[in-house]
Amino acid sequence: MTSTTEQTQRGGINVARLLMSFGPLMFLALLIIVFTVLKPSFIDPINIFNIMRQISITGLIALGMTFVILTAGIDLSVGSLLAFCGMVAAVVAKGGTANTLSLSTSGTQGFGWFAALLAAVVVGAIAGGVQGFAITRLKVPPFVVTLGGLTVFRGLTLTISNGGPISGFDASMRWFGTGLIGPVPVPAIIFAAAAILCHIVLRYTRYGRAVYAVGGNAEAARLSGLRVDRILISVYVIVGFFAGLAAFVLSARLNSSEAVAGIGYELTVISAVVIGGTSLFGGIGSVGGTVVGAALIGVLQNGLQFNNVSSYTQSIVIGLILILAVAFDRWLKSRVRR
Amino acid sequence: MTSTTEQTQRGGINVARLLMSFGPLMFLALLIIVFTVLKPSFIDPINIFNIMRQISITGLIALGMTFVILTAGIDLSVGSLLAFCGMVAAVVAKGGTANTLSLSTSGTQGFGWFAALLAAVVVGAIAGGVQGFAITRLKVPPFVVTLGGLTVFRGLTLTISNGGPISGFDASMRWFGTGLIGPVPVPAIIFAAAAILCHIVLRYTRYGRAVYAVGGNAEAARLSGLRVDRILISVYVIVGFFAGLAAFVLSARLNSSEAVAGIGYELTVISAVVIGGTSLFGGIGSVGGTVVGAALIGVLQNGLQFNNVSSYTQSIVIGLILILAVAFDRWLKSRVRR
Amino acid sequence: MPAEATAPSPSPALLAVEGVTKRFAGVTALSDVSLEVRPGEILGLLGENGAGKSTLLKILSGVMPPSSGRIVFDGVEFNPHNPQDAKRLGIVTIYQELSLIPTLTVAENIFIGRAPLGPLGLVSWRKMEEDSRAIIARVGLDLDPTTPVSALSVAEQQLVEIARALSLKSRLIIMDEPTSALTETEVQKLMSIMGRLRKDGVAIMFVTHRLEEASAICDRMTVLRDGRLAGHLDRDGGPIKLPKIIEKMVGRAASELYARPTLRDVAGDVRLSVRGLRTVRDPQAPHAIVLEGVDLDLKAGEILGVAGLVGSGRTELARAIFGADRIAAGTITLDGKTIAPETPADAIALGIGLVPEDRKHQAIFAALGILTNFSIAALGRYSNAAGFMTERREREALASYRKTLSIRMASPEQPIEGLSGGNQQKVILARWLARDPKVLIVDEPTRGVDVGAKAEVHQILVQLAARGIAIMMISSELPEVLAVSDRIVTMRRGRITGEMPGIEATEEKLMELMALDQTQEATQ
Amino acid sequence: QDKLTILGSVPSLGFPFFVHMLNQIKAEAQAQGVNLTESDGQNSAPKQTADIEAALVQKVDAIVISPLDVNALAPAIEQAVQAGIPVVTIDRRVDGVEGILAHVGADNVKGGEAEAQAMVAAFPNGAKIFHLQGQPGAGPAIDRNKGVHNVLDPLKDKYQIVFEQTANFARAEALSVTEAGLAANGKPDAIICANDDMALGAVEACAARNFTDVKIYGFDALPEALVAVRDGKLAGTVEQFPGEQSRTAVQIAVAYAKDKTEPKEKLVLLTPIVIGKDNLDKAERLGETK
Ligand SMILES: Nc1ncnc2c1ncn2[C@@H]1O[C@H](COP(=O)(O)OP(=O)(O)OP(=O)(O)O)[C@@H](O)[C@H]1O
Ligand SMILES: Nc1ncnc2c1ncn2[C@@H]1O[C@H](COP(=O)(O)OP(=O)(O)OP(=O)(O)O)[C@@H](O)[C@H]1O
Ligand SMILES: [Mg+2]
Ligand SMILES: [Mg+2]
Repeated sequence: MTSTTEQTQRGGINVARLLMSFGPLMFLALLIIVFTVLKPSFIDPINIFNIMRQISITGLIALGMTFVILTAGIDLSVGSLLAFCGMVAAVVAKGGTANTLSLSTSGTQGFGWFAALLAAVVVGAIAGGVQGFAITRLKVPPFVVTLGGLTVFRGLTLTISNGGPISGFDASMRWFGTGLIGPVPVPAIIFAAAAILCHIVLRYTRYGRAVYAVGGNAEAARLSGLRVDRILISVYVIVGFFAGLAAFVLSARLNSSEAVAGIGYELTVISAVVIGGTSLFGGIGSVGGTVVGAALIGVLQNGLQFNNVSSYTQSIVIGLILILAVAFDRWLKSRVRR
Repeated sequence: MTSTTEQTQRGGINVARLLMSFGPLMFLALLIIVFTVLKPSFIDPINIFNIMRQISITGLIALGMTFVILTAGIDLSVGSLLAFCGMVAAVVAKGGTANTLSLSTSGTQGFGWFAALLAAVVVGAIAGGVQGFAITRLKVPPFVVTLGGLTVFRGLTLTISNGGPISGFDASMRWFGTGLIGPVPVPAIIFAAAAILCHIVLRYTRYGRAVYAVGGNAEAARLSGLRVDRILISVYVIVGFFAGLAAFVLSARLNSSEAVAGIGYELTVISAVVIGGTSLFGGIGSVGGTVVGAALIGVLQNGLQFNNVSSYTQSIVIGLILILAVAFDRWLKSRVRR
Repeated sequence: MPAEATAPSPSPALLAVEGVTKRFAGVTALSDVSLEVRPGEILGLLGENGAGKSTLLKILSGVMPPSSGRIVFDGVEFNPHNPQDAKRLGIVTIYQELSLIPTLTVAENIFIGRAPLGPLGLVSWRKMEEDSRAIIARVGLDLDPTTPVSALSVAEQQLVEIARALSLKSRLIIMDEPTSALTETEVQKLMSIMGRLRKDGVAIMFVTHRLEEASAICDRMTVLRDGRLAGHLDRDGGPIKLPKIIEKMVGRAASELYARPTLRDVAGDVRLSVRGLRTVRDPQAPHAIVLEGVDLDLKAGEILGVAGLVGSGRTELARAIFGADRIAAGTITLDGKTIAPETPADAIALGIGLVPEDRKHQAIFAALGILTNFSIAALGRYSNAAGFMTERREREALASYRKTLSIRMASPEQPIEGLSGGNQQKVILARWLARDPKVLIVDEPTRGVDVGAKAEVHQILVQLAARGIAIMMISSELPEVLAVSDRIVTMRRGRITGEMPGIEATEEKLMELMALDQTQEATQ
Repeated sequence: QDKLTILGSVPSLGFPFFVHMLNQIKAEAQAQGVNLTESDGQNSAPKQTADIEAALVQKVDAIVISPLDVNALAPAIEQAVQAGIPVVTIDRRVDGVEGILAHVGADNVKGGEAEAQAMVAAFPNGAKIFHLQGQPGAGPAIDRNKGVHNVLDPLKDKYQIVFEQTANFARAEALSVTEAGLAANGKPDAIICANDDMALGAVEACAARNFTDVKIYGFDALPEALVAVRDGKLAGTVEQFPGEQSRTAVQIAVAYAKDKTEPKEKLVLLTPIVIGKDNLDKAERLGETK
């Protein structure tokens, strides 16, 4: 019976899906317990909400990245794209590229938060679409296209802002980064809502099925009548959209869009997806796993900082625990299979 | 007939192999011509030797990375491993972790360049082997293991040196970074020799062919009686060895081992390999391609700098040209085959 | 020694399997199986899809360990930990799922791990290519050995695997459905090679679902049913009779499972018409056959059999109609309207379906569940206007096909890679049945399907045709073509070389047309 | 052709501090009527070395450089000196290379000391302190950290650093790290940051918890930080006069390249100061804030 349950992992009922992310999830629980024992204030609601707010930025991008990696693709440009979209949002919000900070942060002459949000996600989606187009039409591997994108978008961002940040947004925009609904931070709510939406799309729609199929076997997908190129382009649009959304939230949170934002995010984001059990070779994975992966990284970083572990030691511990978490997952799966 | 020749790419005669790296190679030639027309001093031997010296560090690692990627693996830890090996080499060369620059660079109390070199490559190879072991035994994907390695080795490096650089090596060691043989820089010679060796190993030994087989289809390779795990471990040992060698050359060149050395190298190195035509899905690729890929990146950076292109524009141009170079290669291949 | 083994051993067993059991998660694939193989004999291993044949062979090859039981090879207990251990003892295996390395050339695949070395101990590419040319010639393959395997058709790959196995020093050769993609000619060649090996004292274990083949060549047979030993059969003077085999396999008296359905008088309109179809050379497979002007009509409600030797271009024809390959010239009309499908999606939208020949690479999503594999071509049918899957209907449909096709599976979520080959094929068939196409092209529809299921598949094809669907069936198995076709065309080198009503066709007549060369063709 | 060309090289144009530096170099070069070849070290010693090598091939007339790392760039600078090209270093001083024309700089260690001293002055009776460090291993991070500890370590009894973490010079990271610090240790009296970006991140974290009376110190005196100082969000930021450094360096380099005018001083050291609300007018970039 175990086996049958185990077999349902790639598309079964919720219990089975939980089992799938079992390894990382158990590891996450373990970490939380250890940190709480070390310092009970770790599970203070304040700190938990801190962690949720912290993982929301890379978490949002990781949701989009899950789609991409499910098709056996990759997107290295997300960090730069985040900076680019953030800068675009800032320009729209402030109505210009002035690097200088206006005296009063409330009175901006820009177009308001909605225009800024729209600009960020539309620019992100278009940028993603262009990359998807290059991947499918020019037949350049995703790794190369998005590596190119990584440097191109960073260059564009620096050009727009001339290297400096654009800062000072009005309160309505800042709410998306710093506001609370009840006790819960807005970014965490945005992330949770987006995660649920992505889960539904991947799990319960024909589009989601198609994404898995393309990643599972692109040739078979083509011969089964799927428009593989369109699906591939769409996943890069999705990750671009989420990079834009994350950029908006980050800018709102920091009250500033920086040209150096998001450097190295690609690795954090991809780690979250991969630790969550999504295969880099496509076709296997889930949104739930990605959320757990992102949470694992967030808890680990926060917990070590919480205990004021030296940054050198932090690096070592984080690296080892990431490997261990995945190793534990594999071991657990191999046990369940027997 | 063209087509048959083309087909031999994965194991045929040399002319065919050249054709294979045709796209990037032609693109490289094109770039050199353009830069020379823009500024004839570009092809001054001095500048050409500069370029060769510049690409030798990442180029050496890219040679090792070619082995790894041929097996459908990846190694993200190379930049950190470079820093780690460099620091180890410095400690051995100086006989301690003193961060300060000794006033006379000649009189060190350490163990000499040979011990330093040996330490660097042995530590690199062992570190690679440990990662390979985690990949094969713990069944953790290479991406995760080496991402863990990326942070672990950086943390170890910082711990050894307490964040600072270790500087000031004796002349015999510095020769490996700054010396000349005739007019040719020593690092370039080391790189060329290593490239030839790797080419021979991959193309003309059973081991090399086994690497291709494992990358082409690991399960089939296992069924054919190859020791897949051993081969997988070996490629991580090789890339670690080369990271150590590159670290030694870099430290010798800069007269200093820095804790922040090699940050972001993983992407440069993987780009060189991928632009050179090696598939991230394994089984297809060549050392020649990697050398051309590394040269392409080096020429591009040097040429743009040479023409005083603004740094932001450089990013944009480099990104676009990398994509174009690979697109051109794909287009050429689709044409040649007809 | 199991009691069933009746015949006295003429020589001591080379390999003895004693009470081997293999359990997978939830499934017991083998339970207490014993058998033995002697030097210089060909042992047939038979059984329905999922009976456990491949599992047993994989255990013998060191791919996986048994859960319990003992294996004795050459008088010594044998516990292989990996394929290399088996290889070292001279056990050579041809696996059911092709196990060549697609990115490497034919020559390299043949010499994998043992490339000939020249002076300095370096690989001698020239010698490797020359030797491999000779090796593949033995099985009748005439290919440039520097071709990458990814460019070969399934049949060619199968021949390369056979050639490789035969070139290894061996005492026991294990062949898991080596002939499933081959036509008569190649099979004959293989049989004669097997005969020669037998004379040299090599033992062979041979798995096939083509019982005639088994009957013709095997000295003895061991039959498995549901993972258990169903019994042993011995050649008693003459070849072992088919009904006897079938009875042992399915456990009941053998009715004539391979019944030729009564041929219907097909009077339907022409549904699909092809004129002057030419294809462009596929850059990935430069030596591949291109169509040289094919004319063909396919009527509603008929089953058109397409026969031809390996490389005759049947698959190319199917792919061209289906929009999977580019067309250079020619017209295709469907129900009187000219169509030009540029992608399979176009063709499918027009009502054309294709069951491809290369199941592993072109049909299944190995890691995905059976449910997803089943419904992928008919997502529109099992989703609502908002794009959400209507999973209940999807499951019900799968459940009904599971019954009609008797698909053996644990659950709809089970990854399809866990199914036996024959059961995978049935899921793929179900995928297309669920779309209810106007034209269904099936390329080797029963490759690897057991005799009972094969009859079921034939029955299904006949029923579909009766509903007015036009079916084009490509098969390398002439008895199959003869059994179900209303009309048969033969192909050679990208051309149609002949046509006849199914009722008039015989193997001899078809073979003659299939082998027809260009000059004869001109005079026809 | 008679127009001189100089190379202006900075560690990384990803940081506003160095963008300002290069802009000032550019402006002064224009004022002096010389061509400028720009170089962005992209946070990589080999890259900055390569830029110098390329400039040597092009035979620039002088080099003005802020080295990413004083040890790792020493060989390249030595090479330039040996090729007879005048080199003026800005901000970070390269020891052990003979023949550098001049150095114009404000020591990062001194800056760190100034920052800590400002904090000590604000809390004469002792304080509970958070310390946000820069990117591990990077030159300025090491030096600034050293300066802070030079001052605070002897005063350990009164001034406790209860939370000391790196935030990699980045604002977003500083925000998260400070949040964690606040949750773990409660409100501190002061937060010392190794650059302004991190200080501004810390400001956001404190603001979210309504800890508006925490004294936060930044480094670099960027315009955004100056506004924050004026608004009372930052207690202070360290001014190293990068613009003045840059312009002086270009003047020295061009004077020598034109007619071998030796600089009056080989070592121009500007003393870093902490800009607070009361001495905002001393800030170099006050004009850039509206
Ligand atoms: N890796 C596996 N995991 C789980 N179950 C498996 C696995 N491999 C085989 N099985 C199950 O074991 C049983 C025997 O399979 P096997 O492949 O040996 O059948 P077979 O006799 O070779 O069938 P066929 O004629 O279709 O090839 C089947 O029920 C199959 O589903
Ligand atoms: N999917 C494919 N991709 C590339 N080449 C192919 C493909 N399918 C077939 N070929 C090539 O086309 C040639 C003709 O084979 P094809 O499969 O069309 O013939 P066939 O008559 O269907 O015979 P069989 O299927 O028995 O090989 C083969 O030699 C093979 O190299
Ligand atoms: Mg089988
Ligand atoms: Mg075929």
